[in-house]
Amino acid sequence: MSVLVMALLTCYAAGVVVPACLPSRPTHQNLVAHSLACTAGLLGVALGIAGLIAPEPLTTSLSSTIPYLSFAIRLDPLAAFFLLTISLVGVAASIYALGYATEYYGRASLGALGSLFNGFLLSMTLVVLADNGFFFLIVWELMSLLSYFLVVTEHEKADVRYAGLFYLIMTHVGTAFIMLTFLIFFQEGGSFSFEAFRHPEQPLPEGMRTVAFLMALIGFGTKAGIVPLHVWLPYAHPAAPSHISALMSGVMIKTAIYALVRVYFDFLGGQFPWWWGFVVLLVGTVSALLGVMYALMEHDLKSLLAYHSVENVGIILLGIGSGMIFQTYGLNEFAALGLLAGLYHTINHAMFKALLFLGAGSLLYATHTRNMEEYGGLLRRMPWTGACFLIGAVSIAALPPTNGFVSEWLVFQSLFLSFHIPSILLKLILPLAAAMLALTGVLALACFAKAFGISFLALPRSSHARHAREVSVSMRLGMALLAIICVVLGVAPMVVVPLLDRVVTPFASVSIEGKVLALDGWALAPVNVEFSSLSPPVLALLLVALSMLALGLVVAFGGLVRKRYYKTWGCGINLTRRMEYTATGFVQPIKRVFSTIYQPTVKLETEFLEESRYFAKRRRFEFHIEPVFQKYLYDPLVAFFTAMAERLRVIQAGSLHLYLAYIFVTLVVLLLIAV
Amino acid sequence: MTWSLVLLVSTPVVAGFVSLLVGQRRAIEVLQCVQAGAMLVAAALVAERVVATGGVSAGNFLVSDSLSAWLDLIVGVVGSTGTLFAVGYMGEELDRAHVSLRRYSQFFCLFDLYLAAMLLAINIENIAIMWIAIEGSTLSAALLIGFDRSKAALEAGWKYVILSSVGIALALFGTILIYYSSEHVLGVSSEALRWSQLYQTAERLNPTAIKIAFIFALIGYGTKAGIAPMHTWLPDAHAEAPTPVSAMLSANMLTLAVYAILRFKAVTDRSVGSEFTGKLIIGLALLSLAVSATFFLVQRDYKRLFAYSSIEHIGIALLGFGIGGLGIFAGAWHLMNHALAKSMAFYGAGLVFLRHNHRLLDRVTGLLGRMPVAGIAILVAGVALAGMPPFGLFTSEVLIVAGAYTARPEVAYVFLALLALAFATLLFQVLRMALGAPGEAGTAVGGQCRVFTSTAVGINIVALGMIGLQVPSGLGTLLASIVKMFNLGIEAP
Amino acid sequence: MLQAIIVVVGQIIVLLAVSPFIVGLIRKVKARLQLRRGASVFQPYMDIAKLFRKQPVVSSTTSWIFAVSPYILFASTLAAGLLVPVFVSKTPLNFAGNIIALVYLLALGTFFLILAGLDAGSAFGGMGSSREAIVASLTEPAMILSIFAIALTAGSTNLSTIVHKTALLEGIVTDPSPHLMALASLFIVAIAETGRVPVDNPATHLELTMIHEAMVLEYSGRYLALVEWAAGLKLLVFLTLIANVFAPWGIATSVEPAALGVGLATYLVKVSALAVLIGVIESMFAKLRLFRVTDLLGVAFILALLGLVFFYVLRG
Amino acid sequence: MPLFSPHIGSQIVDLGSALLLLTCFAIVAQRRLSACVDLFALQSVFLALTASLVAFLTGIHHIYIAAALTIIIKVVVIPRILKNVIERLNVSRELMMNVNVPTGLLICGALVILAFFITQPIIPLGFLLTRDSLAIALAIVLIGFFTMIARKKAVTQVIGFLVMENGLFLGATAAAYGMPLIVELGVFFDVLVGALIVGIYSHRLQDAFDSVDTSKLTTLRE
Repeated sequence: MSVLVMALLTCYAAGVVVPACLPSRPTHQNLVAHSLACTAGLLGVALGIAGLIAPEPLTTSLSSTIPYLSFAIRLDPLAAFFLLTISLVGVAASIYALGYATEYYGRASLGALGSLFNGFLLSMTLVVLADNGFFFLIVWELMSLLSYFLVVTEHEKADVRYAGLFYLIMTHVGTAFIMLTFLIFFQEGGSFSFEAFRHPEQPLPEGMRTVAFLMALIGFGTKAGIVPLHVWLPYAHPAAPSHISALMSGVMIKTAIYALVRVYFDFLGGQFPWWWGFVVLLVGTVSALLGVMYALMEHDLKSLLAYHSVENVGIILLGIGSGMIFQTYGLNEFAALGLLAGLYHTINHAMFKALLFLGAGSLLYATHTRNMEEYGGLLRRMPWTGACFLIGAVSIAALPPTNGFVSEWLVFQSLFLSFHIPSILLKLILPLAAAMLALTGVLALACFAKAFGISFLALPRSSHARHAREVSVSMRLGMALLAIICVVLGVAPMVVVPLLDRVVTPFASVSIEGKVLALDGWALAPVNVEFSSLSPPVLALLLVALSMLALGLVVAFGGLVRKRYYKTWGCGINLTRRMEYTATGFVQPIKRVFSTIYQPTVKLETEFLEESRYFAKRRRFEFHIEPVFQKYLYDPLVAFFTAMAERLRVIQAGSLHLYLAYIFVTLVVLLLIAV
Repeated sequence: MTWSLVLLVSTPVVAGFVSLLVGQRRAIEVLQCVQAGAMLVAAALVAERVVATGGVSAGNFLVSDSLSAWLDLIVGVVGSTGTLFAVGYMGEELDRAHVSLRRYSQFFCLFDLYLAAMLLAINIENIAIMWIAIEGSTLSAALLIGFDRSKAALEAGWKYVILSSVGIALALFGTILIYYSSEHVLGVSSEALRWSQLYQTAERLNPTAIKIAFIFALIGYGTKAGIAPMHTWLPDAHAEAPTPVSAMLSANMLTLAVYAILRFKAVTDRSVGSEFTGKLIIGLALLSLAVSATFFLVQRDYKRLFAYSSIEHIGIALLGFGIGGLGIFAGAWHLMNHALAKSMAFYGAGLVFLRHNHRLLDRVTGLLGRMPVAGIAILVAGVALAGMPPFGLFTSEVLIVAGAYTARPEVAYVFLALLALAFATLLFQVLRMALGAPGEAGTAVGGQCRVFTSTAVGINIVALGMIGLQVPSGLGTLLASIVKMFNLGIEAP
Repeated sequence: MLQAIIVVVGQIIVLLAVSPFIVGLIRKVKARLQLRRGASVFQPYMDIAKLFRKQPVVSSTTSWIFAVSPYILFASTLAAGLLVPVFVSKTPLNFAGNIIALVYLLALGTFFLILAGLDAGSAFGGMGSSREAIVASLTEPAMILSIFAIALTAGSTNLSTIVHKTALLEGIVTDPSPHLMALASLFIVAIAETGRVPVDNPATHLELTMIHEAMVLEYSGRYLALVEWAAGLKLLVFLTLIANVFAPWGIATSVEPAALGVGLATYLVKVSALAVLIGVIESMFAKLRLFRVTDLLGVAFILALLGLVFFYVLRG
Repeated sequence: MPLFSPHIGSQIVDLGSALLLLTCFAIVAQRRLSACVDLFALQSVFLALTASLVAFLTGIHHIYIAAALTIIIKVVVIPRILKNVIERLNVSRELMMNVNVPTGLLICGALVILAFFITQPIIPLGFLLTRDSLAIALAIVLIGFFTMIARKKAVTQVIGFLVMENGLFLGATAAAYGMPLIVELGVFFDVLVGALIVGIYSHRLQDAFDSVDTSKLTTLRE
């Protein structure tokens, strides 16, 4: 297996070096870079699966001359699982990028794009494999830096630059918190190696554990995009080229989840105070709800998807949070189930979010715009992309035959097991969280009905959409690969659950594979079959059979009657594309119902005809929702610093005497103090 | 191998006077390149010799122990790339007739004398002569700063002269105090001024005298090093001086002043214990970090921006030294990385100034598109100075935080907060310059200048990359012995 | 195994057969309450048969989604129906999914119906879909909570176990109040989901008032037949859910023919009674304004929550 | 030490240092620039005398050379430079001051007390002839520093700086019996070059800003 690890790292390293020094022919650079990334991804998949199956974790390490730093790598099931996710999406994204990068010929240097892409994947792989805190920090910051340079590939646009800078600063603040977390462990263990973190000589005092918990939540939460710290995400992810935003949204966020699980379940051990789990649960619920609500109001397809990443991170945290609560009360089997649900949703989200971003990328590639109001009728023009996007939409809305449903079902089950918990408060909170999860699920359904319906159906709303053509083969292949994985994960969970169980067992110290896979693998059950069970394959078969039945009924009763095509009913006038429902119109009821959260401001200007005030010549409608976090949290902070800087300018007032006085006063003060 | 030390110190002096005498440009250029090469080779040889034998001495004056060898390396590498850049830069100024041939040769004479004074100061074992050498470098720098004879340059020069000479005078008083107290132990002789002697007899020196001497030295050399409350001359001097000079000021002069403070700290630690100096240095270091972090935001001039970044990084290095133990390793490591990154930043700034002829930050955009060399230099320097991983500054900052956390956790928290603020504000300015659509055209830079500057930038990038995540073996032993020098008894990891 | 298949097929036949009858019965009740004779109870059967034979007119702007949606809607609603115990408490397909699976299967149908509504590109379809989205998103939390409140009494979320236990009087709680609240909440949700009067008016084509009808405005011929049938099926599924989960008495707890017969009979009686009740309610209430419906559904959510709280408080 | 016993010798050296301190106070109190320069020259003379006295008492002869250098440089060369700068710039009176004379003197008094308080623990250490001259040297350095802050004119700032240099030289010779010769020469050479550079700068400032009032130099600011 260590040969596989070496092969993987060298392949990525080659991917970083080779495109940079190739002659500047974009086609060559593009081909070489992305094919190297693809092979490396496949190696990663193989290594991930090998790591999951391997009896005991593989560790190799390279010592370094810098104190406390050792380039140590450890492949335990948790790392292998995330490596598998990263590599799968990496393969799909690199196949997709072969076609998508042609858009950047001449606009950006392909050599740089290719090597940065490989570097980004390499840094993410190393983040997951790192076994030394210092090495983890280096690779973590490297990941942020490389993804920053990828986000600003189109740095001519001012908003892309702003998005990139906002992202870089937020992740750096996050890293400061992560550094403090590791320092708390470092102080006890005396070295940065994760082994010392896991088993410090004397266990951390209670106060330090809480500080470590909060620091880790804030630090990794910034990268994962939990609610108060999510504000950079809808700027940064859409600004990047689509195959990069697929990687960022689908996988980079997951490295933060990996790190959270590693710190909470691996380093802080099993005994949590009850309110830890509750805080994670609360953050998860709020992130899920607000994530989907803000997504509903977005009309830029890629930022809509970015907000959905916030929502799905919330759902993952719901799973992990419920797992932590059960761990507090010693219900290890349910804790394992909660963690397993969270991890299952992690891989599912990685798959369908990457698929949706690649789909959005194809739309952007075909129509050169991200505004949904200008799409329309693209399903007839881009059937492949449409079909893949539909599968993605159905799975993110967690509807039965697909993977989103299975993992959300598992999260529901872990929340419903709350009646085993002794404390009354939690007994009520968890079902409430389940209700909020249901609301999130169905709002996601509405949001993706809007996204798919407005973009792909009915008449094209702009000339861009009208002239759109199906994208190239490699892009379709990339999307199709992810779509197939989504369906397979949805229909055959009995393949995934045993692998996940191997990840969860060391943390919850109990194997629940037998209990979760009931009826010899056909059904999933939350630890006891009596409580509830779900059999995705049977549901899928049922749906197919009953559709056949419906077809049979139709043929039996009606016979084969040909359809007649005619224009849509428009109360007598022929419908034009301007009469279609727009995305804004679609979400207008939801905006009114949840207006307390949105605080929408609506502007309507009408130009009337000179002749009479009853006939409008032109009507302009504009609405925007209150960026609450930006307005009340981030802008005041930035304003405070600029104001402080302005006030402090007076120190450098230019007069020589003032400067001399500074030195004089310092001298006298120090002399008085020291002696 | 003593000739390497002599060669190191004497080549700049010789080159300086010869370039003053010889008139034509071609000869000066060749001379400077040879001098740059010689300095680099000599510095490497000295360092290699010190690594091998632990110390090199030539005559009873020039002695180079591990700390001096470390500084020799820094001044050697950055000095040589600086000279290359100066040749390119001044050559361009000569082509554009901004400066006459006579001024051109005067510039190089002063430039070389400045380097010679610094190298002398590093390798002298006598604290008084070290003071004289530093005074010499201050005076030559003063003339270099006022080189342009514009109003602003004059004002900056004047402020630099007054503030630095006051600082140097205070430092002299510190030296006298140490001499005064060591005289009682070693008798009235030049022996009482040698570092090695002082280290041995430090326990027997009068503790209060040493404390007062350290304070004077800290304030005196602190003014030279640009530590907060005494940093006020630094932004003006760096902005108004010709760019090669501000590069050398930023990279070498500040590092030299920190070296002097470290020498005094070594003596004081042996006699009074490191607690006293630690508290002082940490206080001032955090103050300079705070001042520079807030001032990034209001900058309109990119050279002042890099000047404030120098104050910040000197503060970080000093914080490392103040913490001791692990911090010493990190501080020394930080000084070398900062020197390389900061000089590269100024090379980029120099190119931008040559093209745009103004220093307004807002009107310089899209460097990567129009001027790839300057753009890459500023971008890589900005990323390195902000403390991002592939470069050594990140590793040293993490080590400092780790060291600070074990010693005084609250210092670590304040340090991290200020670092984050400085990171955000510095990158906000640098990235505004590097990215975006190319702004106004300005006048293109001549071919010869581009060759010199890109070689200078190239050497710096290679050096930064090499010492990014790994400590080459030779440097490792040097750093170990430096740490031993300061940590009496605490074993470096 | 064979016995299971027979029961499933029987359940399919019963569901398909009874659903148009229920729709017809409701229309008959409403007509009678409006003092008119109204169409015969079996009119929906004839409508569906006629529609199957007519030639469907499809809009030129639509894509394949428009054609596929009716089939998916029909299949998912029927699949949901199979998860619910109809006349025998131990439905064979019980292991395939619990309440959440049922809710999400119905959501799958709604999803494709919304898409079909948008596909035609007319303002009616768009308005219907957007209103259906908001109504669906408000009903689901209430539905999940109310069914969860019931599941707590029986200690399981699998419908068959709940029905089986309550049928055998095992799980009956001394104080029925949590049950009543959950029942009320589920009833409101049923009305909202199936588009009955207080929330939506199935009988009219006036664009201001119709939600469900607006989405299916463009359908004709066999597609309309399937959609109508599916709507009836959905109504039947909800009524069965209410009937069997809250009043499972008389349902066959074992698979002998006699018990099955009795089960079927009581089932038909219960469902018709509920249909009559719905018809009466539809006549009593006028359609609420769209943004008043949200308050109604808020009430449903609070009721379900109270049911839960009472359950815990009482049981302690 | 044939002529005077160590006791009387140290008293005379203290007298010399006290005279130096007195001239410092006079410079701070002085408004006319030319008078300041003369006072500075006077102070340098006293300094030279004290140094030669110390040399005579301790028998270390190279201090004589240092005293001679002081006289040549600080009594003859530098005052002449400053005098012609004053004539050329025809600036005679220091009208606006940062700190007016009475408060200036008060602060100087406080500085002397501070200097004595600080050097208190060091004094017993010094078995040398000139124990408390170290305290006076520190006082002169601080007062010189203070005059640079208190006065606006460039020339007075230079004088303040030179007074500091005198304080340092007193410290070096009286307290520590003079540094080794090379060091003394080096220090003098640096002081001379420093004065030259300051002279050049004041000339250029005069041409550029046609005034030597440093308080106007505030264009370089944040």
